[in-house]
Amino acid sequence: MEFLDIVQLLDTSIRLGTPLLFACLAGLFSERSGVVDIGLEGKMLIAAFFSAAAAFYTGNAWLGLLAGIAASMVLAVIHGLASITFRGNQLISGVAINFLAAGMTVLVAQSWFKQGGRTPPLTGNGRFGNVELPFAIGPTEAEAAGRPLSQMIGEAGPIQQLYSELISGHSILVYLGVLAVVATWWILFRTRFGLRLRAVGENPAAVDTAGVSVIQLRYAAVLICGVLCGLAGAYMATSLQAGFVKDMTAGRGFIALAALIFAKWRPVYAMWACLLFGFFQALETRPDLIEAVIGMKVQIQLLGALPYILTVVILAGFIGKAIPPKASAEPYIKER
Amino acid sequence: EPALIFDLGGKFDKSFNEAAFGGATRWAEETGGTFREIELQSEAQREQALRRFAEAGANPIVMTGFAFGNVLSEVAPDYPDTKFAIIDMVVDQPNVRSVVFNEHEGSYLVGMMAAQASKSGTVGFIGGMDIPLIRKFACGYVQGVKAVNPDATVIQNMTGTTPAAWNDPVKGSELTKAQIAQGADVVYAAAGGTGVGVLQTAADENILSVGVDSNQNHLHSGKVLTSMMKRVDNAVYEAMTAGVDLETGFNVMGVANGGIDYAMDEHNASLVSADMKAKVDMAKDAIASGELAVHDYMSDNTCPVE
Amino acid sequence: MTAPAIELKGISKAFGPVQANKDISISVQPGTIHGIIGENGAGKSTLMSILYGFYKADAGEIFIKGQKTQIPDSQHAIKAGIGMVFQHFKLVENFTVLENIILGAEDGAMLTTSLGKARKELKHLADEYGLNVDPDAVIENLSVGHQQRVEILKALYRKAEILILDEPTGVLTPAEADQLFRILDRLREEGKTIILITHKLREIMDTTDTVSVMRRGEMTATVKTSETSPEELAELMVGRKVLLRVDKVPATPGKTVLDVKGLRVVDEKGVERVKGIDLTVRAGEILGIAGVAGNGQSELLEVLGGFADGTGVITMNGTEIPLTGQGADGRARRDAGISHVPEDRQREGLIMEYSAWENTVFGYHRDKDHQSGILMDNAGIQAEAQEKMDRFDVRPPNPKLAAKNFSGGNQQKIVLAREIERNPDLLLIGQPTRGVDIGAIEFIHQQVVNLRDQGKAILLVSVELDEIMSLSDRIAVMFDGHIMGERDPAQTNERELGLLMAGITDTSAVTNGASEEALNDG
Amino acid sequence: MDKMPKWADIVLIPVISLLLAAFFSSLVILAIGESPVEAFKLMVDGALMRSAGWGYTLYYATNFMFTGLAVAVAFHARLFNIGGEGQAMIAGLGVALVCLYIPWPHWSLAILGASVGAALFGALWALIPAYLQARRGSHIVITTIMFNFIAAALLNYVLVELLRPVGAMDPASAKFPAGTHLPTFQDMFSTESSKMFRGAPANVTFFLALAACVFVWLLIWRTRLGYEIRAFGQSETAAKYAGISPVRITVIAMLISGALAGMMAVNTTMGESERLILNATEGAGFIGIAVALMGRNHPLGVCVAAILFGFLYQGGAELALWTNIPRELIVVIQALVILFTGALDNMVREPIEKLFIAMRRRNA
Ligand SMILES: Nc1ncnc2c1ncn2[C@@H]1O[C@H](COP(=O)(O)OP(=O)(O)OP(=O)(O)O)[C@@H](O)[C@H]1O
Ligand SMILES: Nc1ncnc2c1ncn2[C@@H]1O[C@H](COP(=O)(O)OP(=O)(O)OP(=O)(O)O)[C@@H](O)[C@H]1O
Ligand SMILES: [Mg+2]
Ligand SMILES: [Mg+2]
Repeated sequence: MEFLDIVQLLDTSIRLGTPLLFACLAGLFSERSGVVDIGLEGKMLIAAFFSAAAAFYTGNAWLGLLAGIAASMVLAVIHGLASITFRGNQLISGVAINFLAAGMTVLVAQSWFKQGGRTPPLTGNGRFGNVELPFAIGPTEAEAAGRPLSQMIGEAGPIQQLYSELISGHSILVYLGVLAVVATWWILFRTRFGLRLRAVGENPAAVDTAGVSVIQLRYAAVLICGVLCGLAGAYMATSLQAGFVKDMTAGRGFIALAALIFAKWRPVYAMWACLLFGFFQALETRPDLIEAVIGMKVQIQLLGALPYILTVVILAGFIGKAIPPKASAEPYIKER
Repeated sequence: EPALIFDLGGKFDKSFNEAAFGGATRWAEETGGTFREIELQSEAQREQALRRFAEAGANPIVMTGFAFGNVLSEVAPDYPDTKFAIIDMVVDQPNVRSVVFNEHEGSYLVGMMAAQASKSGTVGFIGGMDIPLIRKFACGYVQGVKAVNPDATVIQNMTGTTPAAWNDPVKGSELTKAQIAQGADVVYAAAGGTGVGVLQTAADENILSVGVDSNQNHLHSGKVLTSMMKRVDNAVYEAMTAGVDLETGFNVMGVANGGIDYAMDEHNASLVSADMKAKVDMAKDAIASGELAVHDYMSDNTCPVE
Repeated sequence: MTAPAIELKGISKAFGPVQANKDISISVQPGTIHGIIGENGAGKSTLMSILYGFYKADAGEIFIKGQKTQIPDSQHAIKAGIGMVFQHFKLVENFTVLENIILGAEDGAMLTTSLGKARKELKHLADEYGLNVDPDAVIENLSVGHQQRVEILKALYRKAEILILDEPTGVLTPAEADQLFRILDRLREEGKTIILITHKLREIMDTTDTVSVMRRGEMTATVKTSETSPEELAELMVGRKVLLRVDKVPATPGKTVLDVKGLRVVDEKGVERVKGIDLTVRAGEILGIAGVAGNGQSELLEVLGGFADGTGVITMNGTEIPLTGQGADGRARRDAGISHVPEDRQREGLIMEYSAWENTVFGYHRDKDHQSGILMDNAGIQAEAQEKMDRFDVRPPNPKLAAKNFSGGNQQKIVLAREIERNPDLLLIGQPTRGVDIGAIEFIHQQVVNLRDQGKAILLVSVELDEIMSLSDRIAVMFDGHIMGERDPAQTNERELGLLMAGITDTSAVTNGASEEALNDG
Repeated sequence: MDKMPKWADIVLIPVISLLLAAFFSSLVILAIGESPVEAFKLMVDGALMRSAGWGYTLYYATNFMFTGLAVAVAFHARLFNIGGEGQAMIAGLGVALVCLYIPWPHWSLAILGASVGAALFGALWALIPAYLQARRGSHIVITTIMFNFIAAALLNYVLVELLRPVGAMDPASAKFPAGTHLPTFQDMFSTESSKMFRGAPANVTFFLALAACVFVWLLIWRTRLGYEIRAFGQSETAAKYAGISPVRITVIAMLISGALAGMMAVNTTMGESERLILNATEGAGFIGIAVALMGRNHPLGVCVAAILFGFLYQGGAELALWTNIPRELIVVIQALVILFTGALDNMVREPIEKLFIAMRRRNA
């Protein structure tokens, strides 16, 4: 295995890790406030559809993003109603939301586009292009030189490879993802809102008696969760891909939840956890490298199950006991 | 009134169900007729759909997918006056027309095309769900590649092992990138909706791709080398046109009778030189005449080349 | 006369079918300490929670300093100058003291400025009232007493003029309680108004200016403290004459039933809770374990009851019983003749959703006499439950009612009926009368004494010194996982026990001041 | 004192919730340009007015009873088993092995053997998540979801590489031998003169499912184990006090749950397809959650809810046959049913409770 292989593998990990990261941070806000959300998957899915649909109609990826976020927030409000206002079972609400998104996206897509639950492919500004950082070798350079990009990168030095392949050339949303990690950390640990948010996930009664509304805080968290899931879904449909196909999130919302546990509900850990899970998924695309390393052919089925197996192994083995926010999954009930 | 039953993948699977739908639509448009259709959502509905349509007087009833084989052989005798057509499977009943395709032949042809278009000597194959049918595609493709360039490398990936593998464009896209990283400069996608991601990424990354089932050259004009066409649409169209007079029996659609072909149109004209085309057409004739036999993976579950 | 600091008029509050407060009116003068007493469940906490905006009243009006004030939530209460220390603290356990104090009262959106300001203010308050706590300590590492200080500081930080304390002394040592009352005195001198809820008549008599009595959701009387007596208050509370002391003959201890040697217990967090204790309990005697909550008594009971692991040697009737692994669970203990009335009946002793009859075999549900074939003998269990409930005067005597629908005292009677009727050799009994009203206390104490008189061994754990003193034949005091000493109830007093509970063994030599020093360092 | 009478809790509230779900479903149908009334009529006609329709409704209901019971049993121990899907998939393997490799003289013996195989394999697949939850605190919701994916991969491997007859297109096992074919309702109830349940897949397994309902009822409310499962589910601390081992109960409850989920494979694999196919579960594991919720985790409720969902499935198939409504409509309806009967339960419950309390006050 060469250096470039590793760089490429990590590059894929970043791309595949980004939707996980947005979803994971979404879950982080929600769970830190005491609302467990296994409906991340559904919110991502609906955001993916509406972002693709809006981007298709307007030809503008940013408008698509806004539409995706809005759609995701609608589901977030439903989850909020169920788990905050009506103090229902949060897991069940999440299951319902996942079903709702799976059904609604296809139903609406079929009714709008008549293409069997997919949007037409996005072109041009309907998608987020890739950002080329200064000094990096990118498509522009390749075109100028008239040679394939992969060849040019292959010939470059290791630092340049690292920079051009790994750091540069991602969608703007990927960089936004990194920014979101920093922002999450800052909000959580440096602002009044963050203090209250963390408190309400640990002991809502303490927040309530301190004169702060538990309901408002939790709704705020759930809405932020909606925004971040919207980003995750829009990234998938308008950046990783050029359009929506049914069930395109393919369980990523659940992997994000596992990453959240692995990250012990902390933003920076969350980034590493998502990169790790992204890496597992990246491995799946490179059976040749696995073969080269372990020296034998891996069953495709085993390969496909690898991210899930590793998730279980990590949850079971490597994190010790992850203690969730104390009040998570508990509706705040004052009067029985 | 004819009826069309789509397999579990759904009628817009960017694959053969969609092609079948295309054929039926063409028939409807040309004749002004109407047809009944259903997308199955569970295994138990296969028999149900067949019986309900038969009882409602639909004739002929066309279905796509090998999975109908078992059920049809049970149901067909109960409705001797109804004609059935099944695609991708052989059912031996007096009122059934079985249409099977030699996908390996078409894959062979596009394999040849890919090998000729490749500068790096490395080409890729991305399958959908890992089932024998897709291995059949892969095996034909590899044979075609090797026929042109015995030293060529073919990178093969399957998207997954669940039906979700037909609908995971993101993974298709990443697999494409991974194959590019390994040097592939032509990728053949036989992966339904996942293929959308493959073709998209190939276009984004400026390499060539090969479409499947229907003519997908137009999806990214100038970026799709060709498409392996499995004329399910023709099969359906013909069945519906024949109506109650549908000729029953065993029907192999291959290169010989135009049931399998590769696509040439204005979208890929610039990509395929006359030389390339000539070479592929020669092989096509050889297959048609029986001179050249492409190995069928399904015949013995093995592939002679890798 | 100035306007009352607080005036409540016609407050009513129902929780579903339970009428917790019924048309309550009360008025409290500024600069006084006003006591509220009443049986458990009388509605004291509810009333105060309404005043603090935690619950919304169904009807009624609130006047603060003569002004009619709407208090829809705690924010409004805080604005009106009200602070409250709840019976169950409302602290975020993994936050620091400082973070807890600024929560909800931050200055601006950035934390750093808030924290800086609060740190200064906190120092100022600490100096003024002698409320010392380390601002950077994490709450879960603090003792209950210190946690309570944080709650008081929270109120003072918010400039509370009116301070409500709901049963503040239940968890404190006598010395800590004394210190608390001194702080309250100081606050009163500054003109602050204090409402104090407590069950302890002595505290009412010692500290309050006026006192109100609540019963079954109603305010039955408000009197000047100087014009009443404990006996009168008790009668007002329960509605009949109450015996304030336990009737019992001296014990006649027999052979040793339980013998504990070198017992150590480490909790889940890896903290050693019981640090090597020795004790024996003989047949026909009650050994009382006194101590402030959280000094290892709970863990002692849990190990003996078989639901926590420990190390050491424990023999029961002469045979050693295992402390870990197989054979160290509650079932094995029951088989060995140990019954256990746990400290927390609602979380441990009962399944609240189960009906009373199901609860009467809880822990004994695998016994042969409760089975018919492979199924449980539900009819038999129900009939037996009815008998037990009648014998223990559980009200209402309906075995089909879910446990959660019984009042605290009656829930405790169900547990007692189950454990005592087993006729155990050893009864472990923790906080037998916590959350139980005076009438039921009388009954429960009588049952425990009866069991002793039948020659059974009893290990009693309670944080109520009164209870320990009146029930026990011997008293052991626990502090910080050690047994600080054993005393004969006839030859000791509350003051001596109180010092032991604070970890001070040399009870004769220590002066008042020194002991408080020790307490302050905590 | 209860807040309201029992019948209100188990009948009135679910019915109102269902009506709400139906109302919103109608809006969705309207929005895609179809008539809700027509759609509803089609569903009822197709699912309930013909014996064959019932044959399908009860076939699906059989699956949902098993998965619903599975979720319910786990729920009683406060465990959320989202893994019914994977457990049923692997259980199918158990059924296939039993049917393919043991020569059964008669179906009545075969169904017993297959049940054992299904239950065993299903339970086995639940064992690891259960153990990890009990011992390592790994969140069972996540692990069971992961095990669904892993099960799919494993089954695919087995079918493609091991059990598939050479030359077969289908990733499926060979047909089971005739000795294992279960009598369908058609076989059982048709007479010379009239064919009943023609072609419908409902079969004797339905009665097995009814038996399972009775079994679960006995287990949960009449046995020591059930007593302990419920006690553990209500309060872990109390369970510990009573000498009930949390590890043991977690594992046992999940084993029973997995076994029940697995039993549905008898219906699909042995009763319907008569061979092992890849996608035999078709989401029934997830529907089980809704079924358990609606049935209030009580076997009788589960039974009724399972039939309701069976009706939804069969009615949905009829819709797909005769209209252009996409099949995803049924998914949306399911979601709405879960939402209103489960998550938004209090939205309906609270006003009704208030109503009853007010009524009682007035009467008093
Ligand atoms: N959480 C609850 N949910 C429903 N009903 C309750 C609840 N708590 C108490 N009750 C009901 O309220 C009534 C009064 O309970 P409470 O605890 O006030 O009794 P109490 O006056 O303390 O009686 P006791 O003298 O037995 O302790 C009980 O009989 C019970 O039916
Ligand atoms: N949040 C609640 N939901 C329902 N019922 C409640 C709630 N809080 C209290 N109750 C009920 O209201 C009644 C009054 O309870 P409250 O806590 O005010 O009593 P209390 O006098 O403070 O008792 P204690 O001495 O135990 O503190 C009781 O019957 C109790 O069960
Ligand atoms: Mg109280
Ligand atoms: Mg009480």
